[in-house]
Formats: sequence, structure tokens, C-alpha cells
Amino acid sequence: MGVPSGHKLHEQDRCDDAAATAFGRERMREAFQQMSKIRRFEERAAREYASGHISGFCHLYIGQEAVAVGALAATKAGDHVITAYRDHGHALIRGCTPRNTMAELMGKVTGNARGRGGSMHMFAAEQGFHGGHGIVGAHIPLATGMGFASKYQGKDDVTLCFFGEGALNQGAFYESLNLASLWKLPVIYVVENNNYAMGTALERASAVTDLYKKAEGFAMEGVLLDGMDVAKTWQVVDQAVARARTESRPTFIEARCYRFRGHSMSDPAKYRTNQEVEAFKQVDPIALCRQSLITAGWATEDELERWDEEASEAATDASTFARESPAPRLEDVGLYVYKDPMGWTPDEATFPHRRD
Amino acid sequence: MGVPSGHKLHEQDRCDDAAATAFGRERMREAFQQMSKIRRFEERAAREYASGHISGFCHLYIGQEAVAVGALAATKAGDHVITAYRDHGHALIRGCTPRNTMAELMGKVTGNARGRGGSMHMFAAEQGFHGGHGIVGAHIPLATGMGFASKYQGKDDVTLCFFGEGALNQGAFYESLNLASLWKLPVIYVVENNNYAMGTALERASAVTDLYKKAEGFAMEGVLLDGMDVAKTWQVVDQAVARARTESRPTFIEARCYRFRGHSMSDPAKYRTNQEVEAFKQVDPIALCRQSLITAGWATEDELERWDEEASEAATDASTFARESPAPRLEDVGLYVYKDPMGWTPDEATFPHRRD
Amino acid sequence: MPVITMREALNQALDEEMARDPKVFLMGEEVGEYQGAYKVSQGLLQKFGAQRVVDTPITELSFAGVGVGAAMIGLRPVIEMMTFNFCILALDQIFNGAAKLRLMSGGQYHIPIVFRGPNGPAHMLSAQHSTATENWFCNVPGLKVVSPSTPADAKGLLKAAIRDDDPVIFLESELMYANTGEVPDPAAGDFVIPLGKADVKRVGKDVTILCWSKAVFHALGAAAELAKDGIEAEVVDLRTLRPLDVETIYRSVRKTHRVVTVEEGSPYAGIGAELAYRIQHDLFDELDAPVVRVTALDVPMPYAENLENLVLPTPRDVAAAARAVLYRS
Amino acid sequence: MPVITMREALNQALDEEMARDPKVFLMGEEVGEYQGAYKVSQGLLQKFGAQRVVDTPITELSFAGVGVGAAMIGLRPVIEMMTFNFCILALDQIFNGAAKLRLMSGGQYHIPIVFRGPNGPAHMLSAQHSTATENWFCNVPGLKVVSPSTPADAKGLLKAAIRDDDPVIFLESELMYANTGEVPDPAAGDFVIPLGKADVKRVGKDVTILCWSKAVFHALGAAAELAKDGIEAEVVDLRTLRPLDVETIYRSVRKTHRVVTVEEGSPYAGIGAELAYRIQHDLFDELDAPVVRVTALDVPMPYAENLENLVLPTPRDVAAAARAVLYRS
Ligand SMILES: Cc1ncc(C[n+]2csc(CCOP(=O)(O)OP(=O)(O)O)c2C)c(N)n1
Ligand SMILES: Cc1ncc(C[n+]2csc(CCOP(=O)(O)OP(=O)(O)O)c2C)c(N)n1
Ligand SMILES: [Mg+2]
Ligand SMILES: [Mg+2]
Repeated sequence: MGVPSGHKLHEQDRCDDAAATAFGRERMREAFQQMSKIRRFEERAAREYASGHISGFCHLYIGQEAVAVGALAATKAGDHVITAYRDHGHALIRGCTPRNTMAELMGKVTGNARGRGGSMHMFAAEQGFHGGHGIVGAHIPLATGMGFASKYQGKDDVTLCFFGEGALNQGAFYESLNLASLWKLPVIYVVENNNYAMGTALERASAVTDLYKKAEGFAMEGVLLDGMDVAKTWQVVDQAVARARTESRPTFIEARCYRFRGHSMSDPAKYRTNQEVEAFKQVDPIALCRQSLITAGWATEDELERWDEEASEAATDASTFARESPAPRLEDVGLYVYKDPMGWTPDEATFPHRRD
Repeated sequence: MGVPSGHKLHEQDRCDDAAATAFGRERMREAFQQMSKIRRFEERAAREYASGHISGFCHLYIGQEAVAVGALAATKAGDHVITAYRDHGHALIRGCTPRNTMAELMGKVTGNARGRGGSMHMFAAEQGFHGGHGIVGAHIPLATGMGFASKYQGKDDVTLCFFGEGALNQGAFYESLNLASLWKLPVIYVVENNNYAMGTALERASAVTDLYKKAEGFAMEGVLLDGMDVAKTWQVVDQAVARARTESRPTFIEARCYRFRGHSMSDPAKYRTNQEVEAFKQVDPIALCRQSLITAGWATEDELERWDEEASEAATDASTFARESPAPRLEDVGLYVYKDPMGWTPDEATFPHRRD
Repeated sequence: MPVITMREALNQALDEEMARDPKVFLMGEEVGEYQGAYKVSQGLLQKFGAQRVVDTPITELSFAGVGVGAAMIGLRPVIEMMTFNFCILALDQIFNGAAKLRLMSGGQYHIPIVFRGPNGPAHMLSAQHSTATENWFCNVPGLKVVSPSTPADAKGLLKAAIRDDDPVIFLESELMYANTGEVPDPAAGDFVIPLGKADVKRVGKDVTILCWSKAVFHALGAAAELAKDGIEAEVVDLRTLRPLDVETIYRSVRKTHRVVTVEEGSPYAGIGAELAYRIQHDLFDELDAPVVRVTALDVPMPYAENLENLVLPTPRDVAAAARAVLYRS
Repeated sequence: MPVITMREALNQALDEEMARDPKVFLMGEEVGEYQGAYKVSQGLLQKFGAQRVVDTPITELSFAGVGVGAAMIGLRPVIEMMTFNFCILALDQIFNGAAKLRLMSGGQYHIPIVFRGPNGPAHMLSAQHSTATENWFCNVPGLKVVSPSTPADAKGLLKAAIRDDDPVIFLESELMYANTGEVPDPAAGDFVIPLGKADVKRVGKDVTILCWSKAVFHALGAAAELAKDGIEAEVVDLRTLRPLDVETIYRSVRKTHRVVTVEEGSPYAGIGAELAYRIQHDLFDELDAPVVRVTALDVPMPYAENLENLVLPTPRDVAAAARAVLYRS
């Protein structure tokens, strides 16, 4: 059972008991529902992609749900969340609805970015979800800036920044860690280490594979956690959030996790074995959560079933809604370029394009 | 005596005795001459600047000579050396002459870069001195590429890359450390930590001030050394060079040093006290070397005097040569843009400039 | 009106806007304790404190991004690039972040950020420190680009840029910081010049010279020389390069029928090219001669003084170009 | 002649040049084990080994610099940018390093490096993944810029680019990799197309359409449509954008007296602007109509398919522009 070095498999069939206890009944029930919502949504999205209703890049989060769900359980309204292009999970937990997320995937004007962003660029600014960014590593400085702004304004808001382990090879990551530590910013940097950046396994890209240790070089706290365990993820992030909120200190967290699907929809995934994928499916974060709920007597099989069904229904409803939604209007092509265009028009100084 | 944290002063009036012994008589004598050559050259350059014969930016190396001289003493012909804009010292030890260096400062065609580069861009490519670079941090990847090329070609050449501690805040530094460690490249990264990046003291720019510790985050050897001590510098770099040459392993070296002059010619240097500067002048690298030579009986006062005079004379000769040298010819303005211009001309598609 | 330097005018603009709006802050290398590499921020640290005048490490990519991130959630950052040469390291945050976030989010963000600092060649700094960057920024929809030539314009436009809800690239010039000019007394009220408006710096009827920043002085110098021969050049200072004030430009061209553009950047796909495209396209029948551009020669800037002088346009070159479009050379 | 895809043609070029010269190596993200994000490097790892087909971490700035450094001391790197969108992070190494080192050193270095990969919009990738970058590179003296449209051109030009002693930006297009065309059999000998030469892809006498890369097909489509109305468009594929082959361009303009340019980049200071400048300047009296450019609309690329289709130029737009310069619309 070839498992990537460092990616030890979770050792029991449920979440860490102590963490689960601390997480508690209500939050664990909620977490299950949220993870199911993401999972069913994305399974649906994959089918819509296959049937041609979605195009472009589409990066599924399936297998990693515990990271977003556990981490976001540690936040309050007012906190800021930002991630890379594998963003459906974070979006759905933080202000985007299945409907407006599916509509965004289909490029409809009812999408959360009005059809302008697509899969990689989901936003719910008012609820503190700030995207959805496509250039690997580039949103890490944005998160640092949000932390700066919160501190500047004397707010106790915390910023959570998620990115893949591939982003750790970008200079922007290191520059940001230095700034956050030097300026004591309330930012939590969470690397979702799923061991692959497209087809590149971690050890082929990074001289160091215990990524959390990199925090030391910036006098920052670095923590490792099992990102398949939603309760544990919550627990560790919760501590980091407390440190950020009360002491304005950043933390760097390495969440080891795994993506069950290819990098994007067109990935043959030859860089890993089926056995490896299967091994990780044994520790599916949703299954671990389910087992914790059952073991603790916090949910019945019936409830779990029902929640799962609700998630599926929400996904189906989202699809219907999205399919039936209109595309953006062509005459709105110049919207959202400038707040104040000062006479600028989208077709100025180029031969006009006709589409009738 | 306010000395920057971490910048402990050298504790005796001469170089480390064990290092000096290992360095040996001949090399120590040579080192003194080289450091004097740089010092006198730059003092002369400062006067030429004051009298208007040199313009633009001009960053003096005075006070840091032991780093370049000690480190380069550990190299062989064929090795590669590259540094930032504070490059006169490295240039003079590695293939550039006082004459062509002074001529370059004066923008003359007899300069080592034919008057195209100026103070920040000295080159002696054939002798393995590869500049002279003006964008902070940007030459670090170039050095990494040279290490890559040496290894690629199966040569045992080593690359030495120098940069200021200010460059450690640039992403390019971290990206390069990862590549060098991952690919096992024969590159030695030497940060010349003179505690200031223009007016910014190290602790105001970096969350961590023991810079050598940053190497750990890249599974690389990190070493601290006293960069005012030419023998010690040689010794530590020599070990790193051996590791690079025989095992193809990179090293990150922090050389703590100090610049006696301002950042460039126009720097009022209000960011540090006179006492601090004076304290470091007590451990002037040339004085330490001189005292080692005297103590060991490796040179007489007369010899030292003579060498110093020779250095001054070389600088004077360089000035005369440079002043009397011609500027580049205007008709050569299009040279060195392309090897094969394919019909391109420097004034194509712009109104021609007349200067007669 | 008081006569002050461009440096002081920019400083006043920053000072007034920071005093007016606590959301405005200044960030960059050496802007605080060192009082600015070129002293534009002199005194601001003392007045507004280290929280609002923020010294950064040398990390252009990230502090540009910090600015954009802060702007996303409501602040109004002014990011000083010590020079725009170093901004090349930060282009991803500007092109892919600042310029695109409003659109990508379907209008959920304003990015009210200003990137400012000296642009273009100074004096004998060689190739890496002499880059004129306006062409790259002007190509990018979502950005606005401003480049003033006088202290008054610098002040009024910087204040407008800071108040603008879109990202503004504000290009100054190291060699102009000591230039002086009249600027209205701050006591006389808020002095703001709207972005997007060109300014006729000299009225003429024979030839239009389009320019901005330092090149305005090359144009005015040329105009003075041409006047000796009875040629009246109209000098139009674009001030805002994106979006272009075509109305003012075209009004002048309709009058003179002859155009010279002047810039210190490289020719290929420069601003002169854009102006020429638009004018030949929109005013084809108005033109009595081709548009002629005067730019830097098409080479990386060499260090030697004589070569640098040759590479850069001079008033004499501009005058010669004007004579050429008047067929009087 | 064998008919192969553009992807295969590029692969052949890499294969042949690597076989010919051990100094040539390929470096980039996913070029090796993954066989290339777009499979251009398929099979090369197996053939040349991991030392010469080098997978990199996601670190564009630095591996671009690694290439330049290796070129400084004698290697001939081919650096694959997974797409040129990501190359924005590496611009400093290209603008300040690759393009300037020859000059700054007074000619001590050759920088024989090729940066290649897909450029410009593909399909529904939204704003950050749809950038056409040619304008930025073309502005920079010291660089050469190439952008082929057919498999044969792609192969011949890439081989020439690899052999060139100057840095070459080689812009491909994701949507063209599967395009097919005739390419001479490798067995028939070394097939190299010199840089700096435009190619007339269709001969005509009524209007000149200047284009490159994907836009060549918009131009050819337009030409086919125009032909139905008896309008014979000449389609000039620039192939090399810097330096420009003005001779071929001007020869065509002197014949047709009317010009349309087509590009997928933003209009402001794009390549069309440069072409218009030169043509109106050098051939003022030859032009019977203004040069008209067809570009992408001036907006960051939106995701929605209908908006993307609206933003990008089509053959129909090009045909309409041609009719406009012929005053037949
Ligand atoms: C700067 C940049 N380079 C390359 C890419 C292409 N790319 C998209 S995703 C990806 C892999 C990223 O892997 P990782 O950070 O581990 O995130 P994961 O996909 O595993 O979530 C690459 C190389 C990009 N989007 N941006
Ligand atoms: C990318 C970049 N940003 C800013 C500058 C301006 N600058 C030149 S030197 C310098 C300070 C560098 O300090 P350090 O690296 O410690 O080197 P030192 O001057 O001490 O040798 C700065 C900020 C630059 N040249 N490049
Ligand atoms: Mg990953
Ligand atoms: Mg320093």
C-alpha cells in the first residue's frame, strides 16, 4: 500500500476522540452536513462537466473537505477566508450557495461572480470569502494584506489563507511569512498538503517534506495536523485562531490531506497508483466523521442518510437553477472593469465586434 | 558602544589564530595586498566621485573586504563568482583590473564592461566574474543556474554567490535555496550581513536575525562566520567549496560584516550612530589581517607599508588611465543589444537623434 | 501662489489625504524612518506614526500584494515603489490582482490603490535602473495610469488618484523631484485635478506635441526653439495615459493637423504607437503628415553619459521632428 | 509531406535540437514525468533523461533565472512556461536579466535562451489565465519575439530560436496544439526557418491583413469570406514580432494600400498600434484608408462563454474591418 512519505494514514476509523469531544456534538453534526454538501455538490459538478454544461478548468476538492470544514468551524463572522483555485469547498462553507456556485461554474449571471470568474474565482466578499485565485501562491500576499488591514483598523478579525503544497515553492509564500511574523499579523497560513502539485509529488519539488518546519525560519509557530480529521483540524486551527485574535500572532499550519480526483478534469493521474488512492479512500474524511458521530451516539444512521440526501438534493436543485439561469448580457461586457470609467469603453480603439 | 544585535565584535586584534595558521603565510600576505588594493581603489573612486568624474550610483565595499577576499581565496580558476551592485571588491579580485574598473566607473570604453555597465555592473566573464547586478536578489537565481550548468556539464566548478542581508527578504532567495538543495547544486550562497539595507536595520526587515538558520528550512547546511576576519572567512568558505566540489552540495553562509561608508555616495546614514561605526572600525578587516601578519612574523612593517603604497599607486594609475580613456563612440550605441540584429537598428522606428 | 518643488507637492498630497481619510496609508521601502529614498515622504512618519507610514523589507511582490489585499477589504493603500524598475517583480500582483479582481468577482471589490514612485531613466544608472514602464501598465484593462509633469499637477492628480476607487499607477520621475512650480496654497482649499483630463501646456496652431512627465519639458523646449522660426507648437500634456483624454488630443489635432509624440520609453508598442494608431484611425483625413514619434532609442540604457544622452530624446530632437511633420526640415 | 500536429512539430524541433546539441536542455513545470502539461515534451524524458528534461517546482521567477544563469556560462536552455500567464512572475529575470546582460557587460555574454509555452486566451479560463503577453515582450530591446501559426512554422522557427544566440520569447497557443499541417519529413534534412521573416499565407491585392499565431486563422477565415465578394485579401503572417520584417509588410501594403491588423491581446499599445505607427509613418502616401486594428475588447477576460466569444476577435470581425478599410461596409 504505497502511501507518500510523510502522509501516514489516519490510524482509526473515526476522528481523534479527544478532538471530537472538544469539537462537540453540534459542531460535529454540522461538519458532517457541510462535508456532504461539498461532496455531493462536486460530484454533481463533475457530471455537469462531463455532459458539457461546465467548461474550462475545474479542480475538485473531493477528499480534502475536512480541511476547509474543520478550519472554517474555528472562525467567526467578520473573519476573512481566501484560497487558491480549488475553491468550491471553502466557497460553499463561507457565503456562497450551491445555486450561485453551480451557476458560476456554468458561467451564468446568477453565479456568485456573475459568471465572470468561473470555477477558479468564486467570491462572497460580504461574507468574508475572498476567492478563488488562479496564480499559484499569488493570493498569499493578499491574505497578508487582509491581516494587515484588520490590525490597522483595530479589528480582531482573523484571516485564514489556504493553498496547496505546490505553492510553497513560490517566493511569495516566504516573503509573506516574513512580513506576517515581523509585523505580527493575525493570519493563519494553511497549506493543504495533498502531496501532489499536478503531477509532481512533494519530494520531487521540495527539499524539505516536513513543511510545517519551514515556519521556524521566520520565527513563526508551525504545526502539523491530520487534514483528513475534521475535529482535529478544527482543534488545531482553533488554537491558531485564538493566538491570532488575542495576540495578533500568525501561525503556519500543515494539513496533510489527499485529493481523490485528478488535478483537474483532464488529469489521467498516472503519477500515482490506484492502491494509493484506494488506501486514502479508507480514511475518507466524511467516513471518519460519520463514524465519530455514530460511535458517540451523536447522530443516527437515519439522520446521516437524510443529511446526505439533502446534500444531493441541494446539488440537483443547484444544477437545475444554474442550467435555467441566463448567461450574462453581451451589452454588459464592459461592467466591472472600472468603477469610474472616465469615458473609457470596452470597445474603444478596436474595431467593434458584432455578435448578432 | 551600540552594536547591532547579533553583530558581536571580533574579540581580538587579529584574525582567529587557528584559521590564520591554516590559511598560511602566503595566502595571508596575498589577502592583505588584495584588501589594500580594494580599499585604496575605492577611496580613490570616492574622490573621483566627489570631483565629478564618476556619476550615478556608486556603492563602496569599504569595511567588507575580508568577505570577498577570504571567500575568493577558496576558489580555483574555473569557478564562478557573482554578486550584487556592491561589486568593486569582488571584481578586482576576480579578473577586473584597477584600470578597467576605474574606467568603467567613469563610463569609458576601456572599462571592463566597455562603459555600458558602470559601478553596479562590472564583469570579467572569462575569469568567471559574472557581475555586478542591480535588482536586489535577482542574481541569486542566476548563480543557481550557473551551479546547474556546471553540474550539467560534469564540471567540478563551484559557484559563489554574494548578496546583502536585504536580499533575504526577496522570494528569489528562498526559491533558489530550494532548487539548489533539491537538485544538489554546487553553489555557495554568501549573505554579507552588514546589518543595513540602505537605512533599514536587519531587525526591522527580518523576523529572524540569525540568518544562517534559514538554511534548515531547505535541508541545507547553514553556517555563521565573522566576516571581518579574512582567515576565518576563507576557512569556512573553503569547507563549503570542498562540499560543493566533491559532493555537489550547496551551503548557505552568513558572513557578519559592516560597511564603513554610507549605502551609496549620497547617504547621510542617520540610521546608525557614529559610535557604532567607530566601534566597527576597531575591527577593520585590514587591521586584523595586518596584525596577524605582524604577530606571526609573516610580514614586516616595511612590507606592509610598501604593499599599501603599491595599492595607492595602482589606484592613482587607474584614475589617470580612466580619465584619459575615450568615451564609447556614439555610433556604437547599437552594439551589444543583439548578436544577430536581423536588420534591427537602434534608431529604427523612432525619429533619429542628432548629437553633433 | 506658493512656489514649491514636485517633491513637496507630492508630499502635500500624501499629507492632506492621510489627514482627511484614516483609511489611507503609505507603504514601501524606506518611506518612514529614512524619510523616503527620494524624500517624498519626508515628515509623514512623524506626523502619522509607524502604523500609517510603513517601512517594508525589500519584497516588492509581497508588499504590492499586501496593498491589494488591504484594498480588497476597505483600506486605501498608497504603495511607494522605490523606483518602478523594481516594480517588475510585483507585476503579477498588479496585472493579475489589482487590475482583475473587480471583474473576476463580478464587481464585488473596489481596489482603491495607488502604486507610485519614480519611473524611467534618471542619470547614469545603466540598464536595470532606467526602465520606462508605462507601456506595460497601459496595456492592461482595469488599471489607470497617470504621469504628471508639474508640481501642481502632481499634487492635484495624486490626490485624485488616492480618492479613485480603481487601481492607479502613478509615475513620477526622479529627475523632476526638485523641479519647482506654483501650487495653490493648501489654506485656499482642497486642490484636486480630475484624472482622465489632458492639459494644454502651451497653445499653438501649427503642430501638436503629445507628451507627459519629463517629456513635457522636451516639448516645451522644442516649442520655444520652434517659435523662433515662427512655428507655434501646441504642447498637450496627457497627464493621464489610461484612459486617454481623446477629446483634448483630437481637438488639438483638428487644429494643427500635425502630430509629434515624445516619450522616454522604448519605441516598440509604446504610448506613441497607441496615439498614432488612434489619430490616424479617427482623424485620417485631418492629418497633413504622418504622426512622428520621438522616443528613447531602442536599446537597453547604457551607462556612459554620452551614450545615455544619445539614447534619450532632447528638445532638439523634438523640434526636428516637428519640422519634419511640417515638411520644413 | 507528413501531416502532423503543432504539438508534434514542436516536439520534433525540441527532439532534433537536443539530439544535435548536448548544450540544449528543456526545463519547466511538468515537462518530464508528466510529459508536458500540454504534451509538447512527450517522450523527451525517456529519450534524453532527467538531466536534460528537467521538472521544476512551481517557481517561475527562479527557474527562469536558472535558465539565464546557465545560458551565461554556455548552455542553451529552453524554458517552458506552462502558460505565459505565469511568466509574469518571471518578467524581472527576462527584462532585467536575459534582455540586458549582453549590453550591461559590454558584449561579454550571449544569452541563447528560449522561453516558450502557450500564450493568450484559451477557452473559458477567466481573467488570470487568458493573457496575451506579446506587447510587454516586444517593448523590450534585447529580446526577440516569435509566434508561429502552423506546424511547419512552429518547427522551423523553434529550431531557429534554439540556435539563436539572443534570448527568444516563443509564443504558442494552447488551442492550436492539435492543429495539423504538413511538415517536411525529418529524414529529408534539417528544416529551419530563419527568424525575422514574415510569410505571406495568402496572396491578395485589395487589403493587407497583418497577423500571427491564432489570429492568422481569423485572417484566413475573413479572407475566404471576402473572396466571395471578390475582395482579395493578402494575409501576412508576421511570425517574428520582434524584430519586425518591415520589408515584407511594406511590400504588401504598397500593393494593397489598405491594412487591417488582428491580435488577441488588449488594444492599448498592442502590436497593432506599432504596426499602424510604422505604416502610417513610413508609407503615409501609400495608405488609402487608415490602418484598422481588430483586437480583443479592452477588458480582463470574463469566464462566461458568450462574453469570451464577444471579447475575442472573429473572422467575421476581421472581414468587417477589411470592408471598412475598403469603404465597402
Ligand atoms: C504561478 C503558476 N504556475 C503554474 C500554474 C499551473 N498550475 C495550476 S495548479 C498547479 C499545481 C498546484 O499544486 P498545489 O499548490 O499543490 O495545489 P493542489 O492543486 O494540490 O490543490 C499548477 C502548476 C499556476 N496556476 N500558477
Ligand atoms: C528589487 C529592488 N528593490 C529595491 C532596490 C533599491 N535598493 C538598492 S540597494 C538596497 C538595499 C540592499 O541592502 P542589502 O541587500 O543589505 O545590501 P547592501 O547594500 O547592504 O550591500 C535597496 C533597497 C533594488 N535595487 N532592487
Ligand atoms: Mg497539492
Ligand atoms: Mg546590507
